[in-house]
Amino acid sequence: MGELRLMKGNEAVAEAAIRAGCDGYFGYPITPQSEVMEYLMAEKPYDRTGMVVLQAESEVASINMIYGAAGTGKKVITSSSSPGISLMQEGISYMAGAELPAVIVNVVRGGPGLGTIQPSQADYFQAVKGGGHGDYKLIVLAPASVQEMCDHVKLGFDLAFKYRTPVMLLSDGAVGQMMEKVVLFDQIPRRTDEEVIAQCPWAATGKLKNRDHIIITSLDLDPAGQERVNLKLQAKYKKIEENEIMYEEIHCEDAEYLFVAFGLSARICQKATDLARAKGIKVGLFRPITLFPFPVQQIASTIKRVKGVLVVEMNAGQMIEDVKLSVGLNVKIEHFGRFGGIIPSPDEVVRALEQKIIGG
Amino acid sequence: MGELRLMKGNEAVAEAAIRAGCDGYFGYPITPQSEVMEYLMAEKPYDRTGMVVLQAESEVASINMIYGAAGTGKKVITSSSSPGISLMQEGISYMAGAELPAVIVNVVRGGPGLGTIQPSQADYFQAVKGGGHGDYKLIVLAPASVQEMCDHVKLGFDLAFKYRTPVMLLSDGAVGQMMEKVVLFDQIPRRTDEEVIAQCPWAATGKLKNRDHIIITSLDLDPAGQERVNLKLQAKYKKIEENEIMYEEIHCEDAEYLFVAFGLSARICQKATDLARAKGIKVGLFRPITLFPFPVQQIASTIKRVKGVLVVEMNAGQMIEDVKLSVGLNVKIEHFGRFGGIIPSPDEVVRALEQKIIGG
Amino acid sequence: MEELFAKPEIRKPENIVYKKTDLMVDRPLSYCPGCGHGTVHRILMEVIEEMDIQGDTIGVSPVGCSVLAYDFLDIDMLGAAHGRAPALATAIKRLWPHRFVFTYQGDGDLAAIGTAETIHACNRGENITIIFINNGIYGMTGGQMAPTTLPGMRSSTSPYGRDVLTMGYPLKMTELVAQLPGTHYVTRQSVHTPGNARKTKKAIRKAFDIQKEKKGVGWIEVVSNCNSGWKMTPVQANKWMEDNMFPFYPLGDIKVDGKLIEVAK
Amino acid sequence: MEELFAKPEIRKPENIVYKKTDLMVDRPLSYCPGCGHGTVHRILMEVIEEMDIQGDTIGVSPVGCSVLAYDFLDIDMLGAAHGRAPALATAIKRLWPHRFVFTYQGDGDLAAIGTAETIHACNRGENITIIFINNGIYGMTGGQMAPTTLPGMRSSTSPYGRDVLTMGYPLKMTELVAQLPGTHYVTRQSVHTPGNARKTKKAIRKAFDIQKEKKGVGWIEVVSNCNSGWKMTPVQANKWMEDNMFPFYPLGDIKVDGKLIEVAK
Amino acid sequence: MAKIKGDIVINTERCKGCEVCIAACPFGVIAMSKEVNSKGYHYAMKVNDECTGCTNCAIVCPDGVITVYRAKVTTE
Amino acid sequence: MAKIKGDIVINTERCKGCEVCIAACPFGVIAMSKEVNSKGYHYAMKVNDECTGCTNCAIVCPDGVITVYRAKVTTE
Amino acid sequence: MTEEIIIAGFGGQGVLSMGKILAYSGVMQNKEVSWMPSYGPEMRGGTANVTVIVSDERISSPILNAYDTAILLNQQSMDKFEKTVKPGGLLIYDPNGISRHPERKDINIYSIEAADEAAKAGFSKIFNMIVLGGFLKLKPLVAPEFLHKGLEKSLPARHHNLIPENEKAVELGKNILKPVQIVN
Amino acid sequence: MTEEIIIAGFGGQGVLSMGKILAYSGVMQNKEVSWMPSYGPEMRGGTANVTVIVSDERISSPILNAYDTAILLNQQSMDKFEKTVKPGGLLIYDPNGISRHPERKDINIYSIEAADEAAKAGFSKIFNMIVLGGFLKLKPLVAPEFLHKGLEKSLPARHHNLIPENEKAVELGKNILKPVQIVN
Ligand SMILES: Cc1ncc(C[n+]2csc(CCOP(=O)(O)OP(=O)(O)O)c2C)c(N)n1
Ligand SMILES: Cc1ncc(C[n+]2csc(CCOP(=O)(O)OP(=O)(O)O)c2C)c(N)n1
Ligand code: SF4
Ligand code: SF4
Ligand code: SF4
Ligand code: SF4
Ligand code: SF4
Ligand code: SF4
Ligand SMILES: [Mg+2]
Ligand SMILES: [Mg+2]
Repeated sequence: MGELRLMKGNEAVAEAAIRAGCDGYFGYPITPQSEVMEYLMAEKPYDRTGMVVLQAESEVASINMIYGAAGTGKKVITSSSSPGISLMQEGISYMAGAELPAVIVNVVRGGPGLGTIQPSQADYFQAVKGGGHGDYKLIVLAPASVQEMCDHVKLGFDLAFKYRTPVMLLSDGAVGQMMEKVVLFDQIPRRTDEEVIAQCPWAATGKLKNRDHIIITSLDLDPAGQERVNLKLQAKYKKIEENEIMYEEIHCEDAEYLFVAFGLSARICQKATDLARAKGIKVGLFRPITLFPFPVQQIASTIKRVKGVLVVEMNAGQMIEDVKLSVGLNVKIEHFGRFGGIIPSPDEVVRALEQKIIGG
Repeated sequence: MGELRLMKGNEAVAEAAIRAGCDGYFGYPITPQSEVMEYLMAEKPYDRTGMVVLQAESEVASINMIYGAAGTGKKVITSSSSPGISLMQEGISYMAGAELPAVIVNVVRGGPGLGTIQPSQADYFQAVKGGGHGDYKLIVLAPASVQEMCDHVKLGFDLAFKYRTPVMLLSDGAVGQMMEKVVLFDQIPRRTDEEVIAQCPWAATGKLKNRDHIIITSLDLDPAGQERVNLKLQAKYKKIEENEIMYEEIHCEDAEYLFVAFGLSARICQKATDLARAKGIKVGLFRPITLFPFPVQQIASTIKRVKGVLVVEMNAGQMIEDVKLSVGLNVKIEHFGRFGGIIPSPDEVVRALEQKIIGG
Repeated sequence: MEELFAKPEIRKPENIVYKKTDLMVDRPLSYCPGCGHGTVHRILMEVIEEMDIQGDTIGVSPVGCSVLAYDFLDIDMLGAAHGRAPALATAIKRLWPHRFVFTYQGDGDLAAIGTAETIHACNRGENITIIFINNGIYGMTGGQMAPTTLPGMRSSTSPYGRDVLTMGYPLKMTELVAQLPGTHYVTRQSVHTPGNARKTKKAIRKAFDIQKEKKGVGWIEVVSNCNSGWKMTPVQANKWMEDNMFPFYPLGDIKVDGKLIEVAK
Repeated sequence: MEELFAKPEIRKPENIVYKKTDLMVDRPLSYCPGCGHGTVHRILMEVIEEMDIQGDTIGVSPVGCSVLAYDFLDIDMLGAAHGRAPALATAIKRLWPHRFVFTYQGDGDLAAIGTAETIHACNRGENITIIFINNGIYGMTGGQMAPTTLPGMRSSTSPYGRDVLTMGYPLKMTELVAQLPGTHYVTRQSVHTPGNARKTKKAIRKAFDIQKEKKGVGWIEVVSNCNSGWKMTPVQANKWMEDNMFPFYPLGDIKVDGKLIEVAK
Repeated sequence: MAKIKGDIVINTERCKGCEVCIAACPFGVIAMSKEVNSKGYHYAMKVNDECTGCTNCAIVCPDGVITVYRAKVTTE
Repeated sequence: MAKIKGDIVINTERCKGCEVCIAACPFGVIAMSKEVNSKGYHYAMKVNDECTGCTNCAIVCPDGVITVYRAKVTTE
Repeated sequence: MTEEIIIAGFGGQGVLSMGKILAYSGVMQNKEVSWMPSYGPEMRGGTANVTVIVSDERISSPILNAYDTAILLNQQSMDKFEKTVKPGGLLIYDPNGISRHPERKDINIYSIEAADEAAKAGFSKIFNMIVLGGFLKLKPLVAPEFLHKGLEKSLPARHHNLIPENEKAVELGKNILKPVQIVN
Repeated sequence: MTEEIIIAGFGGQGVLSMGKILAYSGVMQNKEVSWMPSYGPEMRGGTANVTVIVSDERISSPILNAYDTAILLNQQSMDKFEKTVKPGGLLIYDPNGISRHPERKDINIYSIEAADEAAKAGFSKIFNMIVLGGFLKLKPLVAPEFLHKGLEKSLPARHHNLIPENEKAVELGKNILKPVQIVN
């Protein structure tokens, strides 16, 4: 078993990046995720593994540094929080278009605008439907614990390189700021330049004698060519939907009612499940871990067995659309949300279940 | 009747802005919409009405100029195309949060990334679900003709000020570049500073003796306060959904099949409707004009009468989600899309209807 | 809390020679003890009071510790997105040419993320006042390195000191914008002593005055402390500032009446 | 197309003294006739050929007319988002310190939307080469005003000439970045005559050479024509450039070996 | 003989105890209290009669909590 | 007597007729054709024997379509 | 009445403005019109085309895949658009620079040697007006007085002195149009 | 075993690090823990609180609305969190600066004069350890050797010389804790 630590979620992201053999972090401070870069700077990852850490002049610069580095096959990561992630949307769209692998961490805070620094899940749409322009998808992971903050960084890199696509960790201020026990995976060695060149033949690493020069771009002025690019992307997304769905079911076997929630909300719903069951209400929890690909079939088959579904999110109702698109409108599906930085408490979630689903 | 002109869609936007009594345009060149600013600069609107036109250093600057001007109650507009609109997402989220009125025109081109400069509708999600962070909505108008490019600017300003919200015109490169006849509305006088002060008591125009100082912000560090802001926004969106839905139905009375399409796609589907009817296929066209608020009920009641629905979009399937969310999964709803700058032709739309809906 | 040295014979309304201006909203400032932001706020409001332009002024606050400036300054204000205050001010001034428009920005806001907006507003010669609080750090977010952080200086993202080879050099935005034809008055001041605070007030007054003349940007950098970020007491911080910041960011006018002041490099 | 003045006795492989370098991809350039972009491309590739670093070079092209540079230069390249090439180059160079990394950018790209990335890459002293094609206009998008457009100059967004009072002053980015400690070599050149083209080649060579020494940014501004945007023939455009651009953007070295060259203002 | 005399009033509840005023006073008029106010700060207080009403302390006080009085008083 | 003589070869299909080379040649060696190439451009061509192979034309040609030869030739 | 036209050729041949004149003239005659160009950098030295629709009714799609008339002015355009002419429709082309002549058997084909005529006149700018003349001979969509107005609208004021020249070119075009194949 | 604790007071009282020591010690003892702070600028001079959960099982919600124990160190915290103690649960508070003492009748209440003791010791930094001692007396979640390890982990190395002082403060806390109301 790996090393055991008590860490903040943000710190776990940073430590996991080092251990995943990440080549570079580029970011800009913003609450509630500044600990990612602070931890890295304190850890001197350049001495530990050769990893480069640079504080950029803005989130726009950060994401374009990530774009540049990823285009050369390097394993790179950035993190920010909601307003900063909005500034990255052009760059993210470029990366999707140029098919570049990278991990982007959004430690979501309450919006819109400058909002508040408290936790929120209101960036679901932005992450899942594409906040940038054009038809693209990110793989979106929703860590619900410090352990997952760590593990999803590694998983994120694996998926990013497997599919040549940016991967987003959609976390929130609470998961970023809280400390939990985490079992760290062992250091994965950083690839040498030669390994990068060998493993990423698509990357712009300097022209090799035996191949054409490589061009990393998201431009194809010819619409027929651009349509081909898009068809290729769509085919890739289909493959991801077929292969990479992750979810968790808790107490679903005998459930008459169902919570659907991701990330921090799922943790709260888990407690609410306990509280409700203590009251005799048979409720289960379905937690999508991948938000894209969304567990469409899985959620549908579980929902088929229950009388009603409460989707709990720290937003005004976003993932609920994907739940409904999975199962149609003939099931009772309601939303319970708190927002703007407010975290719902387990007992109010139970109350909402009683009022909106069981009683309603 | 107003003045008759033959104009490009982009020029119509510019001329309509002047005539709507707009106070300022702030923008940055990008194909296929640069004619908006070029037309304005050539027209010397400062001499015509006192309207200020400024070429900003970037789209980030443009949207923040719009934010500043709108915060003082002025009537302002910006325009860009997909990558530029992505750069504006932080600013747009701020404007939604601070409840500022303005018109933002997206003359969409093929994405993702730098993509191509040809027309596309792939920014539907970004416009309708919120490309920026946080729970907010824009009013989204989808002009399908040069006449509507003109009219929606005026309508956009009216709605923006009625609800204190940014309004987006989701157009595309074809509607922006094509010339059609347009009947221009008469010049609406620009408001004097005194009128602005009187009509926009919420705006930061300089502190009046008889009122508190005004603060334009999207920040509330207290999450309870931020939640109140959000609840207020959600209530506003509900009102908009109740009052502002616009759509058009063509040949729907006796239709057995239905096209659902917006903007340019709707024009193409209209031709496809003619072609299909010439072949004896009874098909109608439902065209949402407001994408938010989406005509949920209206589309549901029309779809109830048909055997199958083809949603035609110049993207990989975006509005189709809102169509499905309106009517559920028990109706046959398929998508036909071309993308990356390719415009579907009327006859391939008919073929798709035959294959995916009638035959399928 | 009985007062031992009160002088009731002097303590009469007619003898008041200094009193916090009424243009400061009567609420406690959100700043740390000893933070220069508060001093600059008050001085700024004194200028606006003296010019009698409370109703004619529109201010733009940044994202940074002074994000809440609008809560304290009793004038109409807008909170900008991080770094974009000069863009807001540009549009506002152009649409309200008879208003006095200023931005109030930190060094992270103005010299990092807002570099382009700052340079271009200055280059266009917008008729606005820019007040730039340089405390060499990101105060608000917990003391990260700013573009202005001194070489070797510690911060939460340069915990072993700023290494100029990997983290870059401190950026002298004030000297840069002074090069641009669009700036008319450019100065660097501080507020940690009475004399300096009085000079800063004159500088702000001058910058507001030139708005009437439409000659371009008036720019006041205030080198200030961030005792929380620097992890010092306020008094230590002011001393450290004199010893370390001023040699690198020398105080004084840099451009007056559109002309660069000749100084040794 | 029979040739009248062919000299078969001279026209032999061993007598070739100039030939387009093989490092240019063999396809027609997408530029307008007479556009300086093509000349700079070729010169750049000659330098890379001479240094024998084709396999060790990673280039970053911008959004602008030279967006397709990667189609013509036979080296590995990345197309940046508009204005962000220096950010890409920063990350690439830091992760591949032994590669030669350059950006190739237009004036709209580098001096408008990319201002912050440009200033900060220069300020950090990234060990990269920046090639900056200043044609005083946005060529790609159809001739809009650029930050570098001259006072009074017409463009599609300044159809009555650039009015500095409302549209701002032309921005001398090269002089600005020369002020920053992170730049080591800063020069302004042109390629419209053989002599100038040869000087530009030397300058590019020098900028690449200093990458080996890790001393900071090497910066070559090339004042160039945009005959389409300026609505002139190429020959007229070159003349106009000499008469109008050069007085405002004087050619020559501005900073050498990290030291500013003394010149009259 | 007429002499310029000054006095200051400190809003001790708003004082944050930063001590900046102390350094600014040419006559050592100000020192810190032992007690704390309701926010937990030791606050500034007048500790002698030497105030001339020069306003130095007030102009540097970041929280603007000092009011200064000055008058000619006839002594002797 | 040995004299330096030059020659140029122009890839006329790739020439865009910009005339920049004409201005660069010290010996008036180049002029424009009456005909157009398949792209519709009049192209550069050699119109006399004065070429010294100085490479001026080639180095300024934006499209890099000129190849230059130079040799010592013995005359008389 | 609805007439759906594609005009295609090299950039610089005046393809877009030919379409514009048709469109303006249509507006003058109180018809519905749409003018949809190809745009962007691919026009720089490359090809250019424009779809013009003139109709008595509201125009549905401004983008079409079948046309009543195709006016094709270089080989690339011929290759791309010959097949898009509706059966029984019209194709007009300038044989100058055409290596593969049209092969359709089910459409009316006319040729017009406009490039030669324009070169003869020493004024290449009237090339497109000659072609337009040829088209108007067959489809008199635009009455002469509206053509004049259309020219006024579409030419910048400083070129209004050239209007008579342009009108003459239209007349010339009408005269030099040659039938190649008539199917109806 | 699951213990759900809220610790709340002024910023600067060491609330967060008290929680951290608990959490670290829990980890040492192989328990599941979560430590969820309030964060951000509202902590600057304002209030601070942290939720600590120590459990034998996987922890569900790190954010709670009812606690086994509330440790409340100023009036604002008392006002906010007194009501969140589970019936039969525990409330510990420092009466210094408290104007309204706890009023619940269904919970166990203890007071601890930690501020006074810390002032007496002339070392305000041990305030939080005194409070921690009081808590540990009632709920010995942490064995002494693990407390030591927890201190080692949570204090930066340069402060390790202060560990003995801290441990003494914990002992002091155990001694000065006073019952106010015992319900079970
Ligand atoms: C887009 C964006 N990025 C980052 C932040 C986080 N942020 C808030 S304030 C700040 C820096 C403040 O530093 P400075 O401008 O120097 O002001 P100070 O607090 O020192 O007065 C940052 C990075 C943000 N709010 N928005
Ligand atoms: C975010 C964004 N904004 C705007 C554009 C449109 N755009 C493309 S190139 C360009 C300007 C190019 O001008 P310059 O950099 O001077 O290069 P040139 O074409 O003159 O060589 C612009 C504004 C874009 N592609 N992306
Ligand atoms: S953190 Fe620094 S800048 Fe912010 S209020 Fe405190 S001392 Fe002032
Ligand atoms: S538009 Fe200007 S810069 Fe672009 S290729 Fe043509 S001449 Fe060159
Ligand atoms: S007014 Fe002057 S003399 Fe009086 S206390 Fe203040 S600083 Fe000292
Ligand atoms: S300067 Fe002001 S806040 Fe600071 S100690 Fe003195 S009176 Fe108090
Ligand atoms: S090589 Fe020199 S002499 Fe020969 S044609 Fe070229 S420029 Fe003229
Ligand atoms: S410079 Fe080159 S492209 Fe231009 S005319 Fe001469 S040979 Fe042709
Ligand atoms: Mg700062
Ligand atoms: Mg340019």
